[in-house]
Amino acid sequence: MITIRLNGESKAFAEQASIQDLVGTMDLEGKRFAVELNREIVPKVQHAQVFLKQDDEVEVVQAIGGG
Amino acid sequence: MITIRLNGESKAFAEQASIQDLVGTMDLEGKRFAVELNREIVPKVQHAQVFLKQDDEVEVVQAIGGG
Amino acid sequence: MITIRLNGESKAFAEQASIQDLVGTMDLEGKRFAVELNREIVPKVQHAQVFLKQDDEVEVVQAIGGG
Amino acid sequence: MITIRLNGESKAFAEQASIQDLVGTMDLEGKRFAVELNREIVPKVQHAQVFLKQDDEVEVVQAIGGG
Amino acid sequence: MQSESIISAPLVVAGKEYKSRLLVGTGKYQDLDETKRAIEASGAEIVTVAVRRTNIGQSSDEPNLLDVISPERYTILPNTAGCYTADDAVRTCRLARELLDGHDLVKLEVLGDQKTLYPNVVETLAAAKTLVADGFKVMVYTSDDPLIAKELEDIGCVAVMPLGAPIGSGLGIRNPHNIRLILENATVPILVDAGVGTASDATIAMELGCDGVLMNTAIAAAKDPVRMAYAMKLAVDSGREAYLAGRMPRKLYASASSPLDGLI
Amino acid sequence: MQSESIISAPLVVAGKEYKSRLLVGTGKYQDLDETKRAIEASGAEIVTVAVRRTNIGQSSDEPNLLDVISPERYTILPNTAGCYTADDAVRTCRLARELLDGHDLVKLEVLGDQKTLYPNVVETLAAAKTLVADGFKVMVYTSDDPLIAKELEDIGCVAVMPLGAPIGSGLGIRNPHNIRLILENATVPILVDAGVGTASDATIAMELGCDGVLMNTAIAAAKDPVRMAYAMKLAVDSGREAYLAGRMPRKLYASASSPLDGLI
Amino acid sequence: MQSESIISAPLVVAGKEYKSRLLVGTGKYQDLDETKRAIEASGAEIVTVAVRRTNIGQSSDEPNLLDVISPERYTILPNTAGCYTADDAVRTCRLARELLDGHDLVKLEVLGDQKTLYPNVVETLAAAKTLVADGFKVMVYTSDDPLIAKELEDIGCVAVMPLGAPIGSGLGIRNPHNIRLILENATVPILVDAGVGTASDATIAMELGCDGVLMNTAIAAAKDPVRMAYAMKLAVDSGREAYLAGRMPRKLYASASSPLDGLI
Amino acid sequence: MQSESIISAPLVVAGKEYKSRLLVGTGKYQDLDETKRAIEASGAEIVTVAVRRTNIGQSSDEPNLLDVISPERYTILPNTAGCYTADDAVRTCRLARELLDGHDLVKLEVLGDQKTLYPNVVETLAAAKTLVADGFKVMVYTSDDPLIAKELEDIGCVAVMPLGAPIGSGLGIRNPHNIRLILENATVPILVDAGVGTASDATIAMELGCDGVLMNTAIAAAKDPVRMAYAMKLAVDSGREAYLAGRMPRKLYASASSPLDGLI
Repeated sequence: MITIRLNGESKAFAEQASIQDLVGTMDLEGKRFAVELNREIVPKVQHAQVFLKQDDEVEVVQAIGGG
Repeated sequence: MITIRLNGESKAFAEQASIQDLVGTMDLEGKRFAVELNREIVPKVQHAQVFLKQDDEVEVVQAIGGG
Repeated sequence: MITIRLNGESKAFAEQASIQDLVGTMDLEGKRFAVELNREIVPKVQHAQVFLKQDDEVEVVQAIGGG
Repeated sequence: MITIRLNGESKAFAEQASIQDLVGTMDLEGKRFAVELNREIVPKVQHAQVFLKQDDEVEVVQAIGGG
Repeated sequence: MQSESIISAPLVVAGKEYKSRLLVGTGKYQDLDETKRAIEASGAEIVTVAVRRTNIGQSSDEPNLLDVISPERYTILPNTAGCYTADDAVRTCRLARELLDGHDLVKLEVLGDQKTLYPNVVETLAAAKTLVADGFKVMVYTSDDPLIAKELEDIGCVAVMPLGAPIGSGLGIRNPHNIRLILENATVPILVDAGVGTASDATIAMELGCDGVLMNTAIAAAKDPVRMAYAMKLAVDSGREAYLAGRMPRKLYASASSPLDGLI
Repeated sequence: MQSESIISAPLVVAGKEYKSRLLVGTGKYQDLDETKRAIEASGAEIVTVAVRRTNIGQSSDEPNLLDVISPERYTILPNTAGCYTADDAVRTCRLARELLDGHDLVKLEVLGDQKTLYPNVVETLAAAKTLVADGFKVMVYTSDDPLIAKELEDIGCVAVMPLGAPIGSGLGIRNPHNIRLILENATVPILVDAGVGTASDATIAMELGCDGVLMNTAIAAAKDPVRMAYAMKLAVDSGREAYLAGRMPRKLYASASSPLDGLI
Repeated sequence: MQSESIISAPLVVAGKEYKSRLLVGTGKYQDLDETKRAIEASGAEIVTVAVRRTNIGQSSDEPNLLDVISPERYTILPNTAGCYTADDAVRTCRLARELLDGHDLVKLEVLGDQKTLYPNVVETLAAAKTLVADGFKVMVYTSDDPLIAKELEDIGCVAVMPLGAPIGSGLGIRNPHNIRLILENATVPILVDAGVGTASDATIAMELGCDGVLMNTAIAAAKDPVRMAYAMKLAVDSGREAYLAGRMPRKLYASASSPLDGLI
Repeated sequence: MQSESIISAPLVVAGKEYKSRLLVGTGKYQDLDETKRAIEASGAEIVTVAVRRTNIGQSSDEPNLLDVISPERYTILPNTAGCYTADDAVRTCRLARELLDGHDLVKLEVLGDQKTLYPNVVETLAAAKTLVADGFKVMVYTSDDPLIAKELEDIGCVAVMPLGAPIGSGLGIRNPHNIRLILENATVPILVDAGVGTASDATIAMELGCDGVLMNTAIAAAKDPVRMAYAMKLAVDSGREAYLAGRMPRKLYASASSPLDGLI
C-alpha cells in the first residue's frame, strides 16, 4: 500500500495504482474533470499510464457554479 | 363687409358669412381642426348655422408635433 | 364660578376674574409669555382690564426649544 | 579644454575645473542647490575636490514651485 | 410562475390598458417621416401632440401629423404646452376635445416661465379642478412636490406626472427621493414626465416604481432618434422588470460569487 | 440605414462573435434549475464557472453544472475566483483547460483579500504574462486603474474587465471617470465586471461605451433571479443602443418640446 | 485687496446686519445647558424657537429657554413649526410677537403632513400674504420650487428658505439645480433650511451661492453636538469664502501642478 | 470635555506634530508674492516644492522660492512630480535631500502618462522600497487601490496619499468607497492628494476620516487664490471637526425639530 494526498486528504492505494484507478474510485464516469499530479496536469490520455507513488499530491477538480 | 380677428389677424368677410364659409377659405378639407368663437367652442355640426359678426374673435386650430 | 378652557383644558374661575388673575395662577412671574383670548391676542397692558366670561377659550404660551 | 553636459546642454570647461568652478559660473551664491555628477550626488563639502572629466554629465538643480 | 402574471400587468390609464409604459411626444423631429419611424421604434401607444393655430393660407398639400400618427392606431394625448394660465390651458383642452371628436384624455401642463418651463402648481391645481369638473380625463404634469401630487390625485386626475428635471434639459431624475415619496402615497399611475436624457434615466425612473415615463427631447434630439427611441423602449421595460424582480441589497463589502471551499 | 449596420456589430472576443454583450456567472443560485432558467432568460452566450475539488465520495447522481450549461451551447468561461496568487491562478487555468478538452479562454482574477475581493494588480499582471505565454486567451478582471488596464492589454489579454464596485456589493459603477479613461485607450473589448446591482447600473456601463458587462450576484441575489436576468438582458441592449444613438446634450435650462408660435 | 471688502459683507435680513450666516434651532437638545453651549459654539446670531402652551401647573423653578438664549444677545426667530394651516401659523406668529414685546421677525412654516413635514406651499403663500399685510418680517420656509420661491419674495417676505431635504432627514441638498434656479432670480436672501446632515452639506449650500443656512437636527443629533456646532460654523464660513473666491474649472483630464520643463 | 482632548490631537507625520491638516503645493501661482500670501492664508505647515534644473545663465536677481517659503518656517516637502520611472524618482529625492541639507521627508509620485497623470503603482512600489531602504521618510502619492495603499504602508512609507481624482482636475473625491476601505486598514496617516476642486471636496475627504488633504491647483487656479486658501483651511478644519463630532444618522423621512405637543 502507498499513501497519497488526494484533494488535500490522505488516502491509501495499492502499489501500482494508476491515475485511472484513482479516478475509478470517484464516481466520475461521464463527467468532466481534470487531474493534477504534483502540480502538473495529467492529460486524460495518460491516466492509464501514470502510476501513483508514495506521497504523491493529486488534485481532481470539476466545474461548479461560480461568478 | 365685416371685419373679424382670425387666429389673431384681422380678416374681412361678407355679411352673413358662416363659420363654414370661413373654414372653407382655409384648405382644411379632410383635416382635423377645431373652431373657437369668442372663446367658446363651435361644434362642427353648428358650423353652417353660426354666422360671423363684426369684431368676432375666431380661433381655428390643428394638432401639430409637441411633447 | 365660571368655566373656561385654558390651553385646551377645562378650568373654573371666580366671576370677574381677569386675565391677570388667571395668569397669576400659572407661575409666570418674570417669564415671557403671551395670552390669546378667543383667538385674539390680549396685550399685556390689558391683562388687568380684561375679564373672563363663561366658555372663554384662553391660550397661554411660552417660547421653548424648536428648529 | 574639456566638454561636458550640464543640465542636458553641452558646455566647455578648462581642464582641472572642479564642480565648485562650474557652480561659480551659475549665479548660485547663497542659493540652495544640489549637484549630481554622472547620476551620483556630489555633496557640497566635496565640490572643491571633485574635478570634471571629458563627457561628464552634470545636473544642477534648485527647488521651484510645484504641487 | 407568479412573476409572469405580474409582468403581463398592463399600464391602466383612465380605464384603458396599455402594454407599453413609454409615452412619447411628437415635437422637435426633422420631419414627419422621422417622427413616424421614431414613434414606431419606441413602441409607444400613447403619443402627445400640441394644439396650434392653423397658419392662414398654409399650403393644403402639407402633410398632417394626425395622418401619420393616426388616432385609430395611437391614443392621442393633446397637451397644453405653452400655456401659462389655467384659463389658456382649459381653452386648449376644449379645443383639443372638439378637434378629436370628443376624445377627453388630455395632458395638462401650466408653466411658470419660458426659461425653466417649471410647472406653476397653483395654476395647475386650478385648471385641473375645472377640467375634471368638465369631464376631462386629466394626466397632469407637475413638480416633484409630493403634497401637490397628492392634491392633484384627490382632485381626480387620472395620472400624475412629476418632472424628473426641467423640460428638455436631459438632466435625469434630479430628486429620486421626492419621486419615491410621491409613489408611496399614490393610488393613480405616476409617470415621470420631462428630464430624461438617456436610457439609464428612464430605467432609473422605472426602478423607483414609476408606472411609466413620458419623454420627447431625449429621443428627438439624439443623434439617431430612431435608434434612441428603440433604446428607450428597452430601457423602460428593463427598469420595470428590475423593479418587479426586486434588486439585490447593496453591501459595503464584497461577497464572493464563487464558493470558497474546494479551492485547490 | 447606417445605424442598422452598427447595431448588428457583434461583440468579438478572441476572434469569436457574440450577439449578446451580457456575460453571466453561475454562482449563488438556489439550484441548477434556477441557474438554467436565469441564464436562458439573460440571453448570455458566455457563462463563467468555477473550478473546484471533487468532493471525495460525492454522490454520483448529483446533477452536474456542465450538463445543464453545456459547452456545446455556451462558451464556458472558467474563472480563477478564490486565487490569491499568480501561481494558484495559473494552476487553476491549466486544470480548466484540461477539464474542457483544451478550451483556452479563461477569466483571470487574482484577489487581494477576502473582505474586499479587490484585485491584486501586481499578481494579476504576473499571471497574465504567464498565461498568455502559455497560449491562453485571457479575459482579465482588474481594478479601474487605467494604466494597469492598458498594461494588461499590452501583455496580450483578449479582454480587460475593470470592476464597477467590489464583487457582490451591488454598488454600481463607483468611478465612471476611470472607466471612461480606460475606454479611451483600449483596443480590446472592455467589459465591466463586478459591482452591478440593478438594471440601470448595466445600462450606465454600456452608455459609457463598454463592450459588455459581466455579472452574477445582481441576478442570483435578486428576489426573482429569472426576471432580473431578463431585465439585465434588456438593460445591456438598451445601454448599447443609447450609446450608439448618441444622447442629447445636457442643458442647465429648459427647452420647449412643443413649438412656441401658433399659441391661441 | 478688493476681496477683503467682499468678505466683510454681512448678511442683511430685514435691514439688520449679521456677521454669521449660520442660523440654528434650539430643539432636540439634551438640556438647556447643552443648548447654550452648542449655540455659542455655532456663532449663530439668529436662533429659532417654538411657541407652545404653558403646561398648567408647570413647576416655576424649571429654567426657561429665553433665560439661556436671551433676546438681548440673540435675534430670536420664533417659528410656526407644527402648523398645518395658514390660520394656525398666523395665530402662532401673533402670539410670538406679543411674547417678544412686538418683535416682528418670524419664521413661517406651514407643513403638509407629519411623515414628510414637506411644506404646504399653497397654505404658505396664504399665510405669507396675511403676515406681511399685518406688518411681520417673514422669513419663509418653502420647497425648492423656483416659482413659489419667487412668489414668496414678491409677496414681501424678507428671506426665502427652501429646503435641502426633509426636516430632520440629514440627506443634504437633494436638488442643487433647483436651489441654483432660485438663486438666479432672487433679490432677497436665500437660505437653505432643513436637510443639512453634516458639515459638507452646509459648505455645498454656501458654494451654490446661498446667503446662509438654517439647521437644528444636524447639530443637536450629532454624537457631540457642541463640536458639530463648531464644525458647522467653519463649514458655512468655508463655503462662503469658496463661493467668493471662485472655484477652479473642472477638467476631465489631469493638469500638472509642477512645471514640465527643467526635469532632470 | 473629552472631545476637547481629541480636537487638539495633531497630525503626526514621521514623528513630527502638525496643527494644520492641510498640505499645499507651490505651483501655478502668478508670482512668488501670491504664493506667499496664499500659503500663509492656508495655514499649511507642510509645503510641497518641485526640483528642477537651474536655468543656465538664469539672472541671479530672480527671487528664489525657498527665500519666500523658508525651510525654517515650513516643513518643505520636495516632490518627484514629472517622474515616470522609479529610477528618476529616486534620483530626484536624492537631489532634494542634498539640496535641503539632509532633510529626508519626500513626496514620492511616479506617474504613468502626461494625459491622466495617473500614478504608476508598480513603479511607485519599486521606488518606495528603494527610498525607504535609503533612509527616506516617504509620503507617497498613489491610486485609490486599497491593496496598493496597504502594501506601501507595509514597505514603510510614513504616509499614504491616495488621489481623489486626477491631478489638477478638480473633480473631487470620485470614489469615497475606496478611500473608506483604505482608511479601515491604515495604521499610518492617510491624506487625500489631488482632485480637490473646491472647499466642500476637502470637507468631504476629512469627514471620511482622512488625516489630511494635500492640494495645489484648487487654490492656485481659483479666481482669488488667497481667499480660496483661507476657505480650504476652514474646510479641512470643518471636516475634521464634523468627523470627530459624529454626524447624525440619515433618515428617509422627516423628523420634527420642534416638539409636537403643546401646540395651540
